[in-house]
Formats: sequence, structure tokens, C-alpha cells
Amino acid sequence: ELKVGALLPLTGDLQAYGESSRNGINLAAEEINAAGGVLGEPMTIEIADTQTEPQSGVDAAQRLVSVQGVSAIVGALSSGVTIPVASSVSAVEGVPQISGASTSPVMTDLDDNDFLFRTTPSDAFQGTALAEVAADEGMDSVAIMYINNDYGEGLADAFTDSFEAAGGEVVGTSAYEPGLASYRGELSQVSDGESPLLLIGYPENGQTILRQALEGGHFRNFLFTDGMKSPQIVENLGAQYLNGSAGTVPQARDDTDAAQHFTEAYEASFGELPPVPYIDTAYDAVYTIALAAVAADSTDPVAIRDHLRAVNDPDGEPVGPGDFAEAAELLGNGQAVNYEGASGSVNYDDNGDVAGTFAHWEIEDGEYVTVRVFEPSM
Amino acid sequence: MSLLSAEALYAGYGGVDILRDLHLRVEADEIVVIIGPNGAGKSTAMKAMFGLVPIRSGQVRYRGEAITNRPAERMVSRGIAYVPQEANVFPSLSVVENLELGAYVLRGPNGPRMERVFEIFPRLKERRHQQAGVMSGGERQMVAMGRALMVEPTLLMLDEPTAGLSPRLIDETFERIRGINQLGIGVLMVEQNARQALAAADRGYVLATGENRYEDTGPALLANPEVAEMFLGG
Amino acid sequence: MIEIERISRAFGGLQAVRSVSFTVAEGSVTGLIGPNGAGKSTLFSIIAGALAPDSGVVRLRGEDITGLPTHQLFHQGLVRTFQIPHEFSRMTVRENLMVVPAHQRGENLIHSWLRWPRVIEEDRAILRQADEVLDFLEIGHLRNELAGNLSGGQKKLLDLGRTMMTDAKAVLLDEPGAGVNRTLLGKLADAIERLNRERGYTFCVIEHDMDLIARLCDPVMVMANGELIAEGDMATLRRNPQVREAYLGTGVSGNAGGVAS
Amino acid sequence: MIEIIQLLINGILLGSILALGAVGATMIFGVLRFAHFAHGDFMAIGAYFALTVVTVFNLPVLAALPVAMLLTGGLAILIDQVVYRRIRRVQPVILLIASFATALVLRSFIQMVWGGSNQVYEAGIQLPLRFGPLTVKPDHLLIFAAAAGLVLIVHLFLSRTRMGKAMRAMSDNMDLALVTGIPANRVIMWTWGIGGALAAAAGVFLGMDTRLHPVMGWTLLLPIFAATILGGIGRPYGAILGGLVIGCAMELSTLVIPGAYKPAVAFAIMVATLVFRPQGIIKGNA
Amino acid sequence: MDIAGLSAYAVFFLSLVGIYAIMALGLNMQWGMTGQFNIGIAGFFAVGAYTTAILTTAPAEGRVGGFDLPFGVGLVGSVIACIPVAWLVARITARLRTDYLAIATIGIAEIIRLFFVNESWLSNGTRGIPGIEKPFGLGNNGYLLIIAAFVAVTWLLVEIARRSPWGRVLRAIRDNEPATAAAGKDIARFRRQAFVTGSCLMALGGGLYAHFVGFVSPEAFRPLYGTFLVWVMLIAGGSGNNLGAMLGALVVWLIWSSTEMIAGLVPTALIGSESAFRVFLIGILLQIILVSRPQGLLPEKRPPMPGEKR
Ligand SMILES: Nc1ncnc2c1ncn2[C@@H]1O[C@H](COP(=O)(O)OP(=O)(O)OP(=O)(O)O)[C@@H](O)[C@H]1O
Ligand SMILES: Nc1ncnc2c1ncn2[C@@H]1O[C@H](COP(=O)(O)OP(=O)(O)OP(=O)(O)O)[C@@H](O)[C@H]1O
Ligand SMILES: [Mg+2]
Ligand SMILES: [Mg+2]
Repeated sequence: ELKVGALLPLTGDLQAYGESSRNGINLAAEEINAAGGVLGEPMTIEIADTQTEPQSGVDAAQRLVSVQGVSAIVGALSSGVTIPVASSVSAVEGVPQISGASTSPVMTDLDDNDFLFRTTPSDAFQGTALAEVAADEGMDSVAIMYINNDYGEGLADAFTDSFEAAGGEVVGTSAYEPGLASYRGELSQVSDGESPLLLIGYPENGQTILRQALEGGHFRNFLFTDGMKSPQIVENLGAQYLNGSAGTVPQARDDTDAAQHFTEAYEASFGELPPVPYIDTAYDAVYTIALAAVAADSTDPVAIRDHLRAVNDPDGEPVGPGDFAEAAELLGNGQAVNYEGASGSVNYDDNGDVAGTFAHWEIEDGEYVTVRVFEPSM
Repeated sequence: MSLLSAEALYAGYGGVDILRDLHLRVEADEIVVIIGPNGAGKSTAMKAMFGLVPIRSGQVRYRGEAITNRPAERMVSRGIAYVPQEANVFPSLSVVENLELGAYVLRGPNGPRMERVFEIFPRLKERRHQQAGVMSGGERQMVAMGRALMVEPTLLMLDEPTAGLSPRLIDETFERIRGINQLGIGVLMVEQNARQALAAADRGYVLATGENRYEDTGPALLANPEVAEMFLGG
Repeated sequence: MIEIERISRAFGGLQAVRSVSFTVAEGSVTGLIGPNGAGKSTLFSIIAGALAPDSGVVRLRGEDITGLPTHQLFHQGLVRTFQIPHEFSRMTVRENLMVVPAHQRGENLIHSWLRWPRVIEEDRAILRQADEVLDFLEIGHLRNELAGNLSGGQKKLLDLGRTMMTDAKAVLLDEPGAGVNRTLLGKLADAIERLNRERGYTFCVIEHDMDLIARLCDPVMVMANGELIAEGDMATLRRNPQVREAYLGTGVSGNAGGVAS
Repeated sequence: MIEIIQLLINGILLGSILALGAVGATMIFGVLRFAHFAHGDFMAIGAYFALTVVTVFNLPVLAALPVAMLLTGGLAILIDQVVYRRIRRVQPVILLIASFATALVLRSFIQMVWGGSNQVYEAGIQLPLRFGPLTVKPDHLLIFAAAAGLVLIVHLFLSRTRMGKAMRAMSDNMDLALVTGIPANRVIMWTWGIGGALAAAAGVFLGMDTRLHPVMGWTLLLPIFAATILGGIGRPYGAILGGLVIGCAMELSTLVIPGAYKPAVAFAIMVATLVFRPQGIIKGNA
Repeated sequence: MDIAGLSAYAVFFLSLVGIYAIMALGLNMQWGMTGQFNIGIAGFFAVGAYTTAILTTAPAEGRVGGFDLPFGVGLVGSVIACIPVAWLVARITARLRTDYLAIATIGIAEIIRLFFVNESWLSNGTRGIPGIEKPFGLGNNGYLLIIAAFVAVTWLLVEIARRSPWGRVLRAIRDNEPATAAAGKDIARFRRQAFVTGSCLMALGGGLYAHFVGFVSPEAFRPLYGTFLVWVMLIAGGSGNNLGAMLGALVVWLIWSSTEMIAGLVPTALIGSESAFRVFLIGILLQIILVSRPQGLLPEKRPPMPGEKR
């Protein structure tokens, strides 16, 4: 029986993302079980809460591995939890861990005995993508406010490099600490009255910043990253103020079968697919684990790890999330498959990273609309 | 019917009895003094009767009504006022505020009551806006007693009202206590200034190790050679 | 032994001590009396280093000690008690005394770690000393009681006991008798006399009990309104009209405390 | 210059929210002698009570404010009677840790009942009023006026009523207050009621100005303590001034230091006050 | 759920308990013995963790350090680095007492955390420092032995300190400072010693933690897990009692991690969110402990007199 641990922030700062990721994970498991399960048995998901804190995150991870006996872990979300879990639990116990959300470049070179993977691209890529979107939107100067953590800083740095290399001007940059009641001082510092604001962060405080930016007349146009792609922001602040704002998100080409399958399946199970990130990435992570178990013909963690790359054989038969039964059969017959996921092709490289594609989205009439999906040209 | 009476009290802290079979009685218009060595349980007796130390067995009656183990804050509205041995003023409040708080349980204007206290302690009137915490030892005792008098009590309980006062102020204080008593207020006090206190008192009790040792009129106790030898310092 | 020279101290607008000078001679038991609020305790606090004077100098054996912190004065042999007892309320009576002796090896943490047996041995001696003091003060039965649970008078005794745990040269006692039973007070006076005679302690005593002052102290300083108004032996002072007016009171009842005995 | 004035205006707004929180915290400190770590969460739950009133009865926020204040005050009293009351006689630190537990309970309760994502009283934003180069949001005028009004009411209560005096007496000497016949428990209940109500007001205003979120109050707790300290613990008037100073200092700090260090400003002011003027900026009479 | 798995988890669980126990012992020295209200534990915890991270990791670009030194040097470094920091904090806050000290220290701890967040040249900023290895190639089991040894030695040292005349002076200070000064003790010095020693234990905890999880970033040093948890452990366990401090670490961490299972038993429909309910339970359990045993599970006992058995 294949048991997969879901290590998610169900309380604490990233709680909102944890809950939606959980849906993605459960969805994948349901589909797989509906398609006959793994090695003849239904797979199960064990959920554990990191509280968005490393201390309780590692404890929860160890419990998943030792007590619940999971063969692989999906999670965690923030790099500050993912990395300690990798170095103190996954790498030590020899259990593969796939994060659907951690974007820190540190993970690329981490000494993880090759047990740490991720289904979302590193910040370095998204920064470049963001600069491209800025150029597409005709922005030649921007001000930046970013959340003062590894995610915000990584993106801000990568963006600034690419943007300035392309001749753009950054008129002001300010990191912000989460949880404050007023960001008006920072806003008036970075604003030059005209340039749009690149806001890198999460809705929890991002909404406050946006609101104060609009109300104070500091900014009218905005550029966002994946973290801020959240419908509640539009809902809470009013579409008319945000229409025309743009952003990026790691996203597969939504014209692919896999992406369409995912959207439909999600909507059938949970209602409308919220435009928040890390659902499809978590979903894909479960799929690759299940496929790897089938390929290995074992639920042994190390065997699964060894086959994670094998389910993405470029010469193999292309399979998508809807085709689990077929994929299992192919693998059972000793044939190679190439998994094409909801979030992209999910080809783990030597470091366990994936190169991603990104969507350029805009808000139109209060809706998130994908303008195009592209691969950043580094 | 006595103003206050304690019958066969057993009381103490955390399960250990300090008071054992204690009997006390104060009649209306009487000054009663308790003396005894350090740690005899004098303060404990006062606190027990005032509801600050739990009574394990025995009865306390006030004008015949049983008030055993009633909460301290209710005693005041019955007409009993108590001045503790230590920490007996509100240090950061002014004299006037201290006095006003004394009458907390009473309705109606405080003006006339305060005037009466000022008549007894004219010095408080001079210092009425001073913070009680920085007054000298003697002035503090006046504030404490003034505060107690603000409720227009029928019984005043004083724990060592003259400790730390200068000889002159001790005289004055006993003078005042007699004056208060003459207004019809019963007084129960603990004193180490035993000779003077007994001289001023109608009756006295000698306590030792939580038990009654002697009970008699003030002059009789003063004249008792055993009492003098053991408790008055020869 | 202690020379006080023109010490002044004000609190806000109140001049608590004004230009007071006097000397406590080595080997004497000097009394300090005066009405409530005269500034006696303030003066003690200044001598003991707990309060800084606005002006003036304090000398101990000719050496200027003005403004030295309390604990340094302690090591020069100057100890004080407080008017309101300052016990260590959550420690036992014994421990209250055992804190006092100076230069305990075990007060050095590293030393305690490395030489535990020696520290224990030393502590045993201190314990014996503490028990002796407690027996002397007749509170030996309370040795394992928490000091916070003592009665008001017992705390005063404990305070005095602490001064007996040192090789003090000069001891400042702030109202050792207030709240202490008269019988015990007599014994206390014996103790002070003995320490003075046998061990050569110098005392300076604030006290409102004139019996005690008359029995122990010579000379006696009288303060009023922050100033030194008189000094001399008690018999002389009783005849001083200024002192009677300010302090002793004129009424006969002032003697009911039993001067006669 | 204009910029500084604009920042000051913003700072005063933030300051009045902090001040409302700080007045309650300082009163609780004064009477019960402990730093109340659930105070921020009282703010949050007050804000959510108002949200329920707003959405269920479709009322404007200001109409929901009194209800929220009442409910939060009541809740504060309830928590005191159930939890704090039993440990009042032991060391204050136990109360502090217990209040920390209360904070956890309240915060997770909010999440269980109202969910964990951002919410607002009213969708949309408010366009500011312009006074020349300066901008002020209408809500801000409202918040400021309401905060000033509440502070005035508290002032009158403390200085004019017996209960106010009894509170000061309790903070001076609880045992003696009992002996004087002051009903200690009733006074403490009043203190909690007022502290809770003011916290709710601060929370509602914070929610109006930003958004509602389960940790909205917790993250503001330290600046509130900073304001309390700055004003001198136990002094409501000092707390108001402390709140305003912290609010303005935090906003103005962005002129000279990176935004990432902004919260440190409040702490640095707080530590400096503690070190150089431990009795607070305005020296009281204690 | 097999035995091997359970024991592996038990090892892991006990390792974290051990690390917290060391910090709780440090806090006991400050609060339990001296009455110093330090809510800035996270600051010293961070100093310890970062120091050993910088000393023992491989060289890295863009930041100081990566000296690749052995584990032992890292831990000693953690403790030594903490001395000047703690000394400075003690100096700055020398005049503060009770809640004033508490609020000052929590402010300082946050400033320290913000320093590590923002000063990337030293701490690698928000990205944190990865690759902090366990010594001698040990796994979790071996490392637990190391932690256990440190807990035992720490307990011994703190217990000796408590029973020594040094500890007696601290308790005297806790009770009454002027009287301690009048007894000839240099209160400022003793307070400083206790503060620095206690803080060094917190730094030691930080150092052990860094090697245990292999990665430090500023997220680990926020007040909840860096400070309050330790307080809760000490108070619930019994402040003033060293065994209590350690028992508190065990019990509180057990509550922290076992409530997840309890919360899982209640239908989600009733409680909205399982995880929120868990935190709710934690809060309630804590309050029950505090209300029913305000002195802690093992209340403070007075140290034995010399020659007294116990
Ligand atoms: N809170 C307490 N807990 C435990 N024991 C106490 C407490 N308060 C007093 N005691 C003990 O009770 C006994 C009687 O104390 P009490 O204060 O009544 O004495 P007292 O007669 O007033 O003495 P004094 O004249 O010295 O004030 C003493 O032995 C004291 O140690
Ligand atoms: N910290 C202070 N702040 C303000 N005033 C003070 C302070 N300490 C003492 N005083 C004032 O200084 C004066 C002298 O006080 P002190 O305590 O020295 O008197 P004392 O002679 O010891 O009196 P007693 O015999 O009553 O103890 C008093 O009026 C007192 O109110
Ligand atoms: Mg007494
Ligand atoms: Mg005095």
C-alpha cells in the first residue's frame, strides 16, 4: 500500500495556500485510486500540519515518516520549512520529498542525497519571466515592494537583474515586514508618482499594501507574482481598481490536455478552481510519486526516488494525469512513459528542479485572464 | 450582646492552626487591647475575625450575627473598619483620595465625613494633597486611621497603630483613640507598647502561641506581676 | 569611626536632611532620635550607600566613602538594617542568614562547579553559625520556615540576625525595637551590648523606644526637620526643652512606657 | 516637508489605533500587574464580531462597533472569570503565560469560525480627500474622531467615577483595597470589560483601515506594548501619547531606514525608553 | 505503525525535547532562580544557531564564513559568541525589572532576528544557511546520544548552581534586591552572571538545533517557537525546579505534537478546520495545566542544606 505524506501549513502564515494545496493532493489520490490504485491497492494520503514553522514542520515530517510510515512526502510550502525537513528528515531517512511551492535557489544545490525535488521552478526563472511581462506591458520603470523573506528577496533580485539588463529602471525598492498595520511610509518612499508597483508577496499583507497604495494615490498600476494571484484580493478591493494589472505565475500551457483535465477534474470535485498557485504542482507531485512506485514495482522510498526521473523518459509514451491506468499498464509491461503534468512537463533535472513555463496574466473585468504562456528566455 | 465576639476560634495558614481555641469579646464603647510576644498570633486573630484568614472552626459574631468566614470586603459595609499592621495606605494616591476610598462602600457626599476626620487629625488637612507614599511613618498612621474612620464604623480594629511613632506621637495617638472611642466607637487593637496601651484600655487580652493566657481590665493586667515579668519586659 | 560631614538631601521640594554633621566614635553605641519624618532613615540610607547625598561627605575610618555602593561598604565592615524588614520572603529563615557571610567560595559559580565538596564543607560551617544566631534570638524553632511567613516582630529579629552573621565593624540599626515585644527587646539590648563589648562592634541606632535608647546609647543625636538639633546623653537631652517640644512630648504619659525600670 | 506632514498624518492614524489598544493593555497591567499577551487577539475577535454584525444585519461598520465592543468586553470578563480569576493570587507570570494560551485559543477560534483568509467590511477602496498636496481618507477622519471620543469617555470614567478611583486603588495595593471594602472582583471585571471593549474598537478600526485576518492583532501586540511602556505602565493618558509617538515614529522611520527594519523602530524606541526613562516619557506621580 | 518507525519517531521527538530542555534549564537559571523575566530567548537561540552554522558549514559565496570547522568548535563558538551579546543585553537592561525587562528583551530579540533577516553578508539573509552537518557522520540515533549527554551535563551544572551559595544569592536577589545589596552582594554582577549563563545555555540549544535540522533561517526564531514555547515549558513544568523544567519540555512538546491526533478524531464539520482546532486544544490544555497546577507539575523545592539528605 502506497502512503504519501502531505506536509502542509494548515495554520500559520501560509495557511491559505496549505488548504488549497491539500485539495490538489487529495484530487490526485482520488483519481489514482479510481484508476485502480497503485500496485493493486488504493493509495492513501496522510496529512500533517507544519504550522508554517520549521520546528513543528520537522517534527510533523518525522512523524509522517516514522509513525505513519509514508513512502514519500509532498511539501512543504515555504523554503524555510522545506529545507530543514529535507536535511533533517528526508535525506536522513531516505524518503523522497517533493515540494510544490518552495522556490528558493538554495534548494538547487542543497546536499540532500538527491531526496529533495520540486515541481515548481526556482525564483531565478520567475524573476526573468516577470521582467519579460513588464516589457510586454510596456513598463520601462517600476517600483518594487517585496516581502522580506527568501521568496520575496529572490524574486526581487532576479527581476531587478533581468529588468535592468533589458534597459528598464527600478525607481525604488523596499522590503516590507509582514504584519504591520501601515505600509504608507514604505509606499511613499518607493513611489515616484508614475511608475507602476511590482508587489511581491502574499495576500495577507499584500492586500493591505495595495489598498493603501490606491487610497494614498501612490500607485495606479501593478505588477504581481504568483503569490498575489488570489481572487479574494479582487473581491475585497474592487475590480475597477485592479483591472489592467498584470503578473506571472508558474503555469503549464493551459491548452494542454493535462491542464484541461486537471481543471475539469478539480471543478467536478471542489467547485470552481481558484486562481491560486501550488494546487497543480502539488497534484503533479502525487502523480509522479505514484507512477514511480508503479515503475519500481515497490513502495520502498528509495526505489520510488530512483524511479522519479524514469517516469519522465523523453522517449517514452506521453501520458497525462487522466491516463493513470494506461500509464500503469505501460509501466507494468516494462515500457517507458513520459508524464506531462497539469503544471508542466515535470522533468526533474539532476538537482530535482524543474524548468517551468510561466503564464502572463492580466486582470480583466475582475477576472484573471491568461494572456500567454511562455518559457523565459534567460 | 457583644459588639464583636470570637468563640473557640481555630484558624491558620495552609492547614496549620496558628490560633487555638481563641476567645475574644469587645463590648460597644469599649477599648480592648491584645498583647503578646512576637508570633503569638495577634495579627492572625485580627485577620481571622475580619475574614482575611480562613477559620477552621469556631464562631465570630458581630452584634449577634454570625460573620464567620465572610469575605473581608463585606465587613466594611457592616460597620467594621480595620487598619492592618503593614502596608496600610495607598501609596500613590493623595491623602484626600485615600480618605475618599475609605468611604467607598457609603453613598452620599464625602465632605462632612472628611471634615470630621480632619478635626481628629488636623495635620492631614494641611497635607491633604500629598501623596501618602512619601509621608513619614507617623503621618501614614494617621492616614490609615483616618481612612478607617471614613466609613463611620461602629468597630475599629487597629494592628499596632503606634509602631514606629515617636514618643510624642504615641501619646497623641492614644489620646486620639480615646477620643474616637468617646464618639461611641468600639476599638480593638494589638499593641507592643503594652504599658501605655493597657493604661488606655478598658480590657486587655494576653495571647501566647495562639491561645488565651490572661484576660482582665487594663490596670489589673498592668498590676499582674506574672504578666509584667513575661510580657511587659519586667 | 563614621564621620558625617554636612550631608544634605532633598526630595523634590522637601529638604529631608540639611547639612547634618556628627561623628560615631569607634566602639560607641550612638543613638539617633527625632520625630517622624525628621530624616533619620534618609541619613542612614545615605551612609549605607543606598541613596546619594546632594552634598556632603561620609567618611569611614577617615576614608571617603560617599556614594560607594552598598555592597562595597559591606565589605568595609558597614552593615545596616531596614526600618521596614527586608527579609528574603521565599527563602527559609536559615537561608536568610546563610546568604550574608562574605567571601563564600561557593559564590563563584565556576568554583562551585569545580570544587563542590569544599563548597559544601564551607557551607556547613556557615549553617552552624546561622543556627547559633537563631537560637540566640529565640527563633530557632522557625529555622525551616519561609521568612515571608514570619510575624512582623519575628522579621525584625531576623533582620538583626543577619547583621550578626558578619564581622561587621559598624552596624546601623533602623528601629530594631519597633513591633518587638518588650521582653524580647530587653534581650536584644543585651545582645547589642555584648556585641559592642565583646566583639568591638560600633553601633548607630535609630529608635523611638526611649528605654532602649537610654539604656544603650551614649551619645544620642537628635534630629528634627532634617537638622541636628541636639546631642548628648539621654539624661541631658530629657531636660532639653527643644527636644521635649519636638520629640518627647511634654505629657507624663510619655513615661508610661516604663522608664523607671 | 509635505512628505513629512503626510507621514505624520498617517502616523497619527496608526497611533490612534495603537493608543486604543494600549489604553486597555495599560489598565489591565495597572490593576492586575501583568502584560496581557492576548490583547491583540481581543482586537482581532472584536473586529470579527463586527464583521458578523455587518454581514448578518447588513449594517454599516460604525453601527456594529458598539455591539462588537460589548461582546468583546463580555468575552474578556468571561475569560477572566473562568481562567485568570483562579490564578490571580499566584505569581503574575502565570497570568502572563495563561494569557498567551488565551491568545492561541482566540486566534484558532477565529480561524474555526470565520476562516483564515482576508476579509473586509466593505469591498472596494476609499478615494482620499485632497487638501492641497495632502491626502486624507474619509475613514481616517472617522476613526480619529471615534478614537478621540472613546478616549474622552474613558478619561471621564476614570477621573469621575468611584469605579475609576477603585481601579487606581487596586493597582496600588490589592490587599488594602479589599480591606477598605472595595469589591475587588467587580473592579477587575470592569477593567476587563473596558479593556476588551477598547481593544475591540481598535480592532474594528484596524480592520476598516487594512483587512481582517486571524493574526491581525497578534502582530500589533509588540507595538502596543511599546506604546504602553513609552507612556509609563498603568497610565492611560501616557498610553495615548505613547501610541501616537510610536505610530508617527514608525511611519517617519521609512524616510531614513530600510522598510525591512521598520518594526525594529518601535522596539528600539521602546528599549531606549526603558533604558533612559523607565518611568515613561511623561513622568507621572508614582 | 511498526515498532521501528515508532522508535525512530521517538528518537526524533526526544531530540527536540532535549534541545528545548536545555533552553528551559537556561531560562530556569534566569527566571526560576533570579527572577529575570527574559522573553528574548529567541535572540540567543538564533545567535547560537547562526554561529555554529557559520563556523561549521562549507565556504559559501556572498557571506562571511563557511569555515568548515568541526562540530565541537561550532558549539563552543555558539556559547562564546553568545557571551558578549548577552552581556551587552544585560548591561543595557541592568535597571529593568519584571515586565519591563520582559518587554525590553522581546524587543531586543526581534531586533536580533531582523538583523539576521537583513544582514545577508553574515547570515545569508532570508535564504538561510543550509548544509549544517551532524558530527562524526552520526544519524539521528547517535545525535540523540550527544543531545542527551548535553542535557545531562547541563542539568548537573544548573543543579549544582542552584544548590550552591551562588544560587542562594540569586534567590535572595529574586526575593529582595535592596536586602541582598545590604548583605554585601554585588547584585548587578550576580544578575549579569545569571543572565549570561542562562543565555549561553539557550545559545547551546540553538547550536544543537542547527546541527539537528541542518538548516537555519530567520523563520525559526520568531517569538512563538523561539521564546514562548520555552516559557510554557518552564512554567508548566515548574519554575525553580530543574527536573520540572525538563519534564515541562517533554510534556509540552508532547501536547504540541499529539494534539494533531486528537484533533483528527473530531469531525471536521464541527470544528471548521482541524488544524485550527488543534491549536485551540493546545491553548485549552495549557490553561488547564496552569489553572490546576499554578506551581507547575513539579513545584520548586528548596535546595537541601549541607549535610541534609534528599
Ligand atoms: N502567611 C503566613 N503563612 C504561614 N504562616 C504565617 C503567615 N503569617 C504568619 N504566620 C505565622 O503565624 C504565626 C503568628 O503570626 P502573627 O502575624 O499573627 O503574629 P503576631 O502575634 O502578630 O506577631 P508580631 O507581634 O510579631 O506582629 C507566626 O509564627 C508566623 O510565623
Ligand atoms: N523617596 C522619597 N521621596 C520623597 N520624599 C521622601 C522619600 N523618602 C523620604 N522622604 C521624605 O523625607 C522625610 C524624611 O524621611 P525619613 O524616612 O528619613 O524620616 P525618619 O526620620 O526616618 O522618620 P520615621 O521615624 O517616621 O521613620 C519625610 O518627610 C519623608 O516623607
Ligand atoms: Mg502582628
Ligand atoms: Mg525612619
